[in-house]
Amino acid sequence: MPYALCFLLFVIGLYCAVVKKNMVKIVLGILIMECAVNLFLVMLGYRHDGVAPIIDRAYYDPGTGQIAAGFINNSVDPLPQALVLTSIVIGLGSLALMISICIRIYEKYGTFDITQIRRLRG
Amino acid sequence: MSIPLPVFIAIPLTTAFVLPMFGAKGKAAATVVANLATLSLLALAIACIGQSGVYEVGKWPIPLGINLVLDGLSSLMLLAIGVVAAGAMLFSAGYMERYTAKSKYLSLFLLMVAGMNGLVLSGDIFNLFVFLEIASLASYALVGFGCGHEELEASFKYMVLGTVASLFVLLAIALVYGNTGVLNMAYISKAVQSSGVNAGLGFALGLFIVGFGLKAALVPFHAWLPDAHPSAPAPISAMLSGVLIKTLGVYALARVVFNVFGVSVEVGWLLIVLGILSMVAGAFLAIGQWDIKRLMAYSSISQIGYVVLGIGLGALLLARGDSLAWASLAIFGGLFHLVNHAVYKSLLFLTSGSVEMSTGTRDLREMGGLAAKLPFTRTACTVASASIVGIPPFSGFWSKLILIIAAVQAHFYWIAAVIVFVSLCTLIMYLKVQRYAFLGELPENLERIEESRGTMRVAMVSLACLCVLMGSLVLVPGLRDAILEPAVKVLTDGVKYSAIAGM
Amino acid sequence: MKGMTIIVKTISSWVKVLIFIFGIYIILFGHLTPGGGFAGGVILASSYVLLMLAFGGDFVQKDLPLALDSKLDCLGAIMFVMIAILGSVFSGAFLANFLVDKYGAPLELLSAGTIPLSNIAIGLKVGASLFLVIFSLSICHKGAELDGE
Amino acid sequence: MAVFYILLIFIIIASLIAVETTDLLSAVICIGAMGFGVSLMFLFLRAPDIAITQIVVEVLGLIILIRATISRDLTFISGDKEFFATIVSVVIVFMIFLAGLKVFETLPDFGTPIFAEVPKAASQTYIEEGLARTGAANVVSSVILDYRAYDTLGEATVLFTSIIGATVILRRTAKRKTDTLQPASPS
Repeated sequence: MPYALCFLLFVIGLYCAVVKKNMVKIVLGILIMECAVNLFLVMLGYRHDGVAPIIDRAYYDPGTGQIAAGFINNSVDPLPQALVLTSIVIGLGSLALMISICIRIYEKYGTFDITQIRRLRG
Repeated sequence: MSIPLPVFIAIPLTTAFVLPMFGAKGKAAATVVANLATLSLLALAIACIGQSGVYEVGKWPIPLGINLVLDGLSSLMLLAIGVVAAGAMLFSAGYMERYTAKSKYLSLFLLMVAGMNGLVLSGDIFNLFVFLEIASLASYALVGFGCGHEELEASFKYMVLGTVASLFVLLAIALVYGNTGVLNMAYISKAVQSSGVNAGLGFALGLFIVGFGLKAALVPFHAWLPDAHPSAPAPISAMLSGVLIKTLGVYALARVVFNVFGVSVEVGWLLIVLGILSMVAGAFLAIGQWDIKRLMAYSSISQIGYVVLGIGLGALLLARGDSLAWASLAIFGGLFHLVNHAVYKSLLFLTSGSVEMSTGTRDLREMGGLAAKLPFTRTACTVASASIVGIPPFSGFWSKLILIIAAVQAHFYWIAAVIVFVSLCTLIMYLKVQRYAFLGELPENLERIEESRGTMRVAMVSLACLCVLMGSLVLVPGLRDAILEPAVKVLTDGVKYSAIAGM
Repeated sequence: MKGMTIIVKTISSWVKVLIFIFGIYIILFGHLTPGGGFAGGVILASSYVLLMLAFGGDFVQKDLPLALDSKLDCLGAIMFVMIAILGSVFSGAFLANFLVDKYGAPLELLSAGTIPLSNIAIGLKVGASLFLVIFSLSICHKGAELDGE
Repeated sequence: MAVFYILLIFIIIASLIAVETTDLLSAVICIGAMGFGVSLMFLFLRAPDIAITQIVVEVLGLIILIRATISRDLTFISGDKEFFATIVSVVIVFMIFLAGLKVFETLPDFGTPIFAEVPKAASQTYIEEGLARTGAANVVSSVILDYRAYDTLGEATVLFTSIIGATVILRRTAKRKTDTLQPASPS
């Protein structure tokens, strides 16, 4: 069920990116889609009553170098978190580039409305 | 294996990171360094022919770490990228003098090359996504490099569709991870074989096809290409049409469909339908164009259709369990057409850049009689046109012939008919280019134009020579066995790819 | 871009130092606690963004010129690639952690081989590049010449 | 569990307002609210690394977005594209949603991660051996900077690419005017 809500968020973003005619709205739609995918990836790794994948002194015995079983059996999945970290950065990069293009288009055309920006025929 | 594979990424990345520091004063030095980088990549790609191997990054065994896989298909793509990148980079040395911020241009160019090289070598599905994003972001910025009205608009359109495609791919990767718990492609392949393609994986496969189809500009998803490719500077158009849509689209699609999920009849038919739609629609739309680069961009859609058609036909035959020989012939035709198209379409875009630089216009109606003024450009353009149309003995003839033979042998006579028909349309559109640009009356305002010279001429002439020689890839058995056959074998072997994962 | 009132300026010049130190902390302890090079780099960038909003662009230009910023950006990226290449020189594989077990014990600040070094490189790169883009966006409408050629 | 539903519904409402409001600045602020909701969600999902990153990225992203929308006179733009195109798009999007709903039955239930079911999963190895093999107590850190450092190299490159791209797009003069030796045709 949480997955379905997350997918709903993705679809809302897709709707916004496809239907809206304001350039900033399109960018916002893409941002929503990105957030939905990131959320979905992290949710895949969640474990009920899990612990964060960070070993602190409570779980680590410096003498033997052993990690407590309470950590090994309860930690959430670290791999999707690493992927999401990468994908957040990619999202920020593409946001910066997209907004730069938007601002330059606004300078040239004086509008954010893509229906009025029609020099090229599709 | 003699060559450490990360070199293909490390060389362009290091060069790209250093280049912006050169600034305005070191422009000449930056150009030389960038050309050296692409030439060394080409040399390395040639050295990799016939080799295969797996490289584990950071000494972590898979599936803990990421591996780089060099097989026949990867080395074929590396070779295509190397050739086109070297040619386009040589051409940009002269052509890009018209623009400012040249060192940043060179840096972006190399980043795009690094992204494509990383993509074809990657053995990990998320890593493939990361490199796909590098190449895509660099290409968005390069399409808008001129900062004019059309450039920015095309860039925005391209960027929105491209980002949506990337997010589809990312969602598909998440679904695959959720179903199998691994990210390495060989391990995914193994898991898919044991569990079968369930609803989740099927949906992921659909998302992959839509995402990579958007990047390859197959016909229902082609809206961005006719704007983006003409708007970019000519060497970038050559890169985009020549290799980018093939690497990001066709290569990734083929890898996922054949090697990870395994072929099925439905996917085979889907690819055939997409391919034929692209071929026909692209050809019809191209004939009506008067902008020379726009015409070539539509023709790219049509030509990418041939490649996808060949690969789809192969997938269909493989999935049905028909004769392996005909399946591999169809795939052979598709891949050979891919390489051919990389060479002659990039040459065509370079010649269009040369024409545009000399005449200052891209409209065919304002040109005419350029054959006397631009002899080198004219010769190169004629060679490339003859190749793309498929006049024997030029290379395009052989790849189309192979596709037709494969279609006939598989008893799809209508497909063979469509291929011949689209070839005729191609003939019409390139006759139109020859007639209006190079023959006829020279308009008065073009009396004083000059031929491009220096590195631009070298780039065009060397690519034209290569275009003539391309036929030997299929006619000389030694070359065929070294370059194309291993690539075909990678695809026909299908999910045997998972052997990389060990037992 | 003009600056804000004297109160804002005074407070933000103090807060800026705190944010900057916090960013460095996040970067250096990235291998032990939540955070890391990327988050820390963004925090470093935001400290300069705060300065820019409070004092105006010209003031920040003196403190951190765009040319230097863009060089820092390249430098961070080159550092990371160098760490990767050194891995293949010393340990035989691209991006190998060639310093692991060479110093420090687990859970100490000086430990984990190349991971803290990579964190520093990424932090430098991210901080410089994000500040660069925000600054470029903010001076764009004034018709100012960017760091082109 | 309840907290996840509350947060998800909050996020969805915020995104719906952002999509449908006619004022660009409010839309951007709603996106900010959504981002902070997502960040809280990450925190409850036991992912503090990502929560920190998301929150700082959200702040910078908001600054960038507000830079784009503020002091633009034309912020009130409402309405969609042509009616027919809108209906077609909505139907397609809705069908994708319905198709997607079936898909989630194939995933393991929420709260039971896939790596617990797969034998010898990479994630289990990271948790057990990450500290000993890489020396980093933060397992996520050991994954992104050691096991999968190649991804991070790519990620840094993506950022570098987009920043170079943004400065290229934002530069004042793009084309030189000196070398136009041909008579420009009236276009």
